[in-house]
Amino acid sequence: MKIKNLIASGALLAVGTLPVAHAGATLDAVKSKGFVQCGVSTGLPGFSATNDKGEWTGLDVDVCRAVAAAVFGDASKVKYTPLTAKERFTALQSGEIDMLSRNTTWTLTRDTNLGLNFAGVNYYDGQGFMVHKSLGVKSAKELDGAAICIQAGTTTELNLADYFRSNGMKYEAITYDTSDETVKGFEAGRCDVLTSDQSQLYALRIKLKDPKGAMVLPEVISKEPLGPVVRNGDEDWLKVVRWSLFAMVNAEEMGVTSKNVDEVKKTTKDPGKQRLLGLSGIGGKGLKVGDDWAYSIIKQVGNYGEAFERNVGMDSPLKIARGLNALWSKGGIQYAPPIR
Amino acid sequence: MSHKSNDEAPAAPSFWRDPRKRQWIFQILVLALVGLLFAYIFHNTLYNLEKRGISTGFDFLNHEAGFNILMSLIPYDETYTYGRTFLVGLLNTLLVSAIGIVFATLIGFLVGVARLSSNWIISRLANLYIEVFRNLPLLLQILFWYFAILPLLPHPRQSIQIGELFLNKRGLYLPKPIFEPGFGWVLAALGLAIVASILIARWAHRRQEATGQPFPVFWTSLGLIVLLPWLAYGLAGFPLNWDLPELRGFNFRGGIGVIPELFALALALSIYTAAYIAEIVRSGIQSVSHGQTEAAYALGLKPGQTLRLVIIPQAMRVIIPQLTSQYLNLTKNSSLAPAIGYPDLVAVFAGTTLNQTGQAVEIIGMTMGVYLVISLTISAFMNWYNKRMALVER
Amino acid sequence: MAETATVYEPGTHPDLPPPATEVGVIGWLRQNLFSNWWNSLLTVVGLYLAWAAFAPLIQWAILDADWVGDTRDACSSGGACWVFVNVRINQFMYGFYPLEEQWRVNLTGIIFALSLAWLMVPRIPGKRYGALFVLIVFPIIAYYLLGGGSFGLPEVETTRWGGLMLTLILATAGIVAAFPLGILLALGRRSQMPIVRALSIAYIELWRGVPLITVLFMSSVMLPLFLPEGVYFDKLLRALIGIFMFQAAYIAEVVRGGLQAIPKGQYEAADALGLSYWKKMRLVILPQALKLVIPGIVNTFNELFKDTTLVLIIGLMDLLAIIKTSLEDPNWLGYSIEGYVFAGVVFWIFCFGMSRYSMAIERKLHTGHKR
Amino acid sequence: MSDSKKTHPVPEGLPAVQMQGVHKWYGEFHVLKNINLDVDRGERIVICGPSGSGKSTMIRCINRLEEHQKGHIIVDGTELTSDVKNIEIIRREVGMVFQHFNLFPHLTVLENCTLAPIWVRKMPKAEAEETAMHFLEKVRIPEQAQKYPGQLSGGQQQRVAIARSLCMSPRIMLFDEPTSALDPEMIKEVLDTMIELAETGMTMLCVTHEMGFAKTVANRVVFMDGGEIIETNDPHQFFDNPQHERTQLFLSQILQH
Repeated sequence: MKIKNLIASGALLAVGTLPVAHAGATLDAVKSKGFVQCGVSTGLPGFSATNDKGEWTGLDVDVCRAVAAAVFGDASKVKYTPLTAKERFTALQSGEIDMLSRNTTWTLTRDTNLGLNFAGVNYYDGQGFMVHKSLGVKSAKELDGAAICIQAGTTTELNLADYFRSNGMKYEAITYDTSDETVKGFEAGRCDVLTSDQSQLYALRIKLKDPKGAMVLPEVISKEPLGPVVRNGDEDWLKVVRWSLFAMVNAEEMGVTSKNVDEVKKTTKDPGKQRLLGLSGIGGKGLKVGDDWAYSIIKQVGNYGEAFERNVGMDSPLKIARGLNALWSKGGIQYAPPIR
Repeated sequence: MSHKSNDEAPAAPSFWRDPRKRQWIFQILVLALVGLLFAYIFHNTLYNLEKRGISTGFDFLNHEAGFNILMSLIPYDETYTYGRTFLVGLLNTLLVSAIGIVFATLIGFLVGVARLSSNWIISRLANLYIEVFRNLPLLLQILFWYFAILPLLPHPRQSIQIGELFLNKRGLYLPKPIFEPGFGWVLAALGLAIVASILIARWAHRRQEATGQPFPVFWTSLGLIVLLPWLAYGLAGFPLNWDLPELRGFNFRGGIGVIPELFALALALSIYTAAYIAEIVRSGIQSVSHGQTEAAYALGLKPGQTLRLVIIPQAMRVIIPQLTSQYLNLTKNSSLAPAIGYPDLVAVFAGTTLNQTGQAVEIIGMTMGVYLVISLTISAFMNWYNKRMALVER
Repeated sequence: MAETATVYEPGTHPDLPPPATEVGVIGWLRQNLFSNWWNSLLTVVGLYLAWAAFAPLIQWAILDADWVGDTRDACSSGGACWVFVNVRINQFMYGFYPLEEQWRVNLTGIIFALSLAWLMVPRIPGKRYGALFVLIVFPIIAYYLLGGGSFGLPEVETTRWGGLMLTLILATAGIVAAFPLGILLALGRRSQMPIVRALSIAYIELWRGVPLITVLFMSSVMLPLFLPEGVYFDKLLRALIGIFMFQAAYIAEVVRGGLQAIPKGQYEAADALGLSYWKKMRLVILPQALKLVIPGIVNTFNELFKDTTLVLIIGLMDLLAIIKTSLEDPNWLGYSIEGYVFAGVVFWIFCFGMSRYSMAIERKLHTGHKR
Repeated sequence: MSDSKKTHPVPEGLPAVQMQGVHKWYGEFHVLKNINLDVDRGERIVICGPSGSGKSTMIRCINRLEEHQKGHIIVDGTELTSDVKNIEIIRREVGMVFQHFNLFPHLTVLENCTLAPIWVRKMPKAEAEETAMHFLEKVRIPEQAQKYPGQLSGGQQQRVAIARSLCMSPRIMLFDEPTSALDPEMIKEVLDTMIELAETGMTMLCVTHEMGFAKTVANRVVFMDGGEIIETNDPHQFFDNPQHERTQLFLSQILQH
């Protein structure tokens, strides 16, 4: 039985080395397996959540779908891996997912130390505060001594501590694991204030029994540029993801929507739109995808503005204003390099 | 086992057929295999950590944490280090476990005895308690108690006030004693009273053995322990001040605050574990045969004496080992604290600190290590206890 | 001495009915509820407590509840809104498993239930084959049936698995996979070989000493670090590996209890028959020991079943997690109590059933062992 | 042995135990039917009968291990009612030996014997130990005093149980099948102890099938069947000339062995 044991343990080690991901050439790997494996949040209204049919929807999910549309011409060729904050980078590094689209803040450390590449910003966010209106507080500066409910996040606790320290104020932090508990704690009056990224504050607010009884304070205490992430050292794949995002922004800028894209494609004389839709110019060659890559994105996912309004904006229950996320031409900072 | 050699040792079997040698070879192989596995994991981990640019080592423990913790038994604010957060979390874990253990034991014994009550309603209710709380996931129960209790409490501005005691959604606020120099006398008096009580108890025990005369040890000791320190307190000129909780701005400041998270978690842990303890107590008591009770009654012992002198000493031998493992479970289960925001070890160290530093291997390793040490300590105690008890039984 | 109105010859005294206060409803009440003033007080307090606890619950959960409808507008009567659960029930049961493929889950469930019946109902013969089936054949069947991707079945990735189905899979697979290792560890712990024994003890104490939550953290965050670059396991599989390692230690202790309960004579008899160590264990000791540990195993399973709720912290969609996710749906905000109560009821039914079964077995074993 | 002060005074002229029209039911089952029995001081009564005839139940009623529902039981002039005080008084004066010994396994033999004197009679420990050793010598196992019951043989355990009861200086001893759980070679040592006890003039009620014992020590033999006392007789009359046909049948069955 010594030999049996040896064989068994050998088999164990062998099994451990079976499923090998293709580290260097994600694009090829994605093309050959026929879908994009996309890491998303386990549930964040407006960004990635499941509907009652079990489909993933949200702004982060739309980035995944856009990439699939660019690569395959079919936005549905995505498989989702719900990830917690702790797992997300390991999952990407280990090759479990091809891209991470999970409200991840672009920071220096992450961009340099973790072997990651940020492909762009699909939502400019910042940490803010929500209070009960009955408290009569109008500014975060009045919050000295408040009890604050925090949804545990990677930077939330630190930003909060920094803010109160720099303003010479004290606070009491109750850190919950998930948004559901955070909202309930806030609603039950455990704390005076709820802090989280602003986008989430709106999502959390609609979970209150009386959303109108709570208000978001004007202060934004941090910069949280959220965007999709890929592995370091894979330029081709980085560019596909990056330009999928840019295509959506460019499309909004040019006024091309999922509804009029076919019409535009047939009739447009605008060279910019022609280049966008792959009718002229470099098309998809540089990205190693089909020439109609941007067309597929716009047709199936929509432009950035559409995606925004549908998931988090006025067409959604969240009703977040465009704010920073408006196009540069409309007072925001969403800006994409030209497709040319 | 030992086989003393005769004139001639029996012919040694050939190498492969000597069971002892075969066993050793087998063991060495197993050991080598385990060693290989560890080496393999170690190698991979090092390689991966380096490749992915994840820092290693325990330097991070000296870095400034930069975040606040809701509750701490030792001085802490965001300028302290991660090492300190570890300690804060550990102490909070120990605190909630200790409270949970005390109350789980109390409730558990009560329900266990109620389960055996001759009163049908009481025994049914106890059974219902056991069946309901034992068969629901603990996580659900923790959430339930927390969110069931919170809405019942008033906002800080409408706190329930009893003397200088305040109760509201932020917790229970008690006056905090501030000791002034003369307070040492009070402590000394307390110590003296305790020592005196012990001596009296010994003396009373000897006297009862010698003459059969009982002595009211409990009341005498109680009197001593209460009166002596008071006397000293008065003589030293009342050297004690109170830091009273006071509503300032949003919340109470000063005093001692007991947060509702601690309360809810300890409550849920106690109620859940008590259901198991109740069953242990019931089976422990039932394991003592009815004949023991009858014999004690027949000798004229009263029901209370029977319980104390005959039933419980025997039942405890069945109960204690299982009880210990329930205590262990309770301690491990306190790791569900993050769900309701109680800052235990898992919440502040394996949670926030892990999120900040990303050093999963070290942090998870340290966290597991802590629980392991607790559990090994308790099982060492249990082995010692079992051995002691086994001697008595034989 | 009012008695003896009638005098009977010795041996002819008839059986008289007992006094009315001793039997029937009154006797029962007197004996069980009002035997003295203290007991009567307890009864009254107990009844009051029961009433205080259950009356509002029944009012909310049943009398005032809304049961049918499709939207939250159907919930207007102020009690529980079971419509929410009703609408989501499919997700709660199957997660995101595609509707048209759900028969596969059901089939797996039926096969499992039948094979369990094979093991559990004493009258059905061939328990050994049943055990082999459950431990070896069934996992393979379940793997292909649920996962698909071959035999003409479309693949369903594990990220779509969820709800009660996932809860059951995690608990069952955890136990089934851990069983063989658990037995080996138990044998190792009782082995005469010092190194083997030390390793077994180290393994068992190590895993039993840590909370499942840290094990799950480890398997989800650290496991990929332990493996060569580029190798990764499916997330569900990672969680299962963690549960498997953890559970093996618990099963080992349960099995050890069974091994210890086998009288020494059985070991000696087997030795005397000239059986080798493995034959002795396989043919004589384990069959007896494993029968003894069934209640322990069921209890372990029960614990694990409840503990699977922890996988939500590593992002797996078990029953509790999927209910929590569905609470995020903007269309159904504010019905979390209903969701949690539903989760509670489902868990309770399973756990209560299992604990009853284990108690019944225990009682049977107990009587069987009495001489 | 000098009785401690707290001993209940002996009421003169009364029988040790009086049972008058005692009935008992277990639920619907009528186990004791109209039991009338007076036991005089110093009298030794053997109770026999087929199993299930209510013998054990009857003597267990005497120290209230079982509760009777009708009739009167008066022990040493104190009537047994649900009054806890009376029960305490009676149990102090009535010793009992059980079929399964019921020694306390967590206490040594000596501790078993001193437990009740110390806690019930409030006897000084030294005195209690002295008493205990005295009775352990009487039952001829003083050398086992420091052992635990689990280390003794069945016969030794039963003798300890007898000594334990005697340490309370009871006026009445109840024996509930004291030898039926013993191996044959051990029966004799227990019976010898009981005979010696009888010779001291102790009031004894003994449920047993040991007919030799009955013939040697009993003043009266009580035969029970179906919850009734069928026949009460002098032992020689009882064995040689049973009055009732049920008694005859019973005797013929047990004497065949």
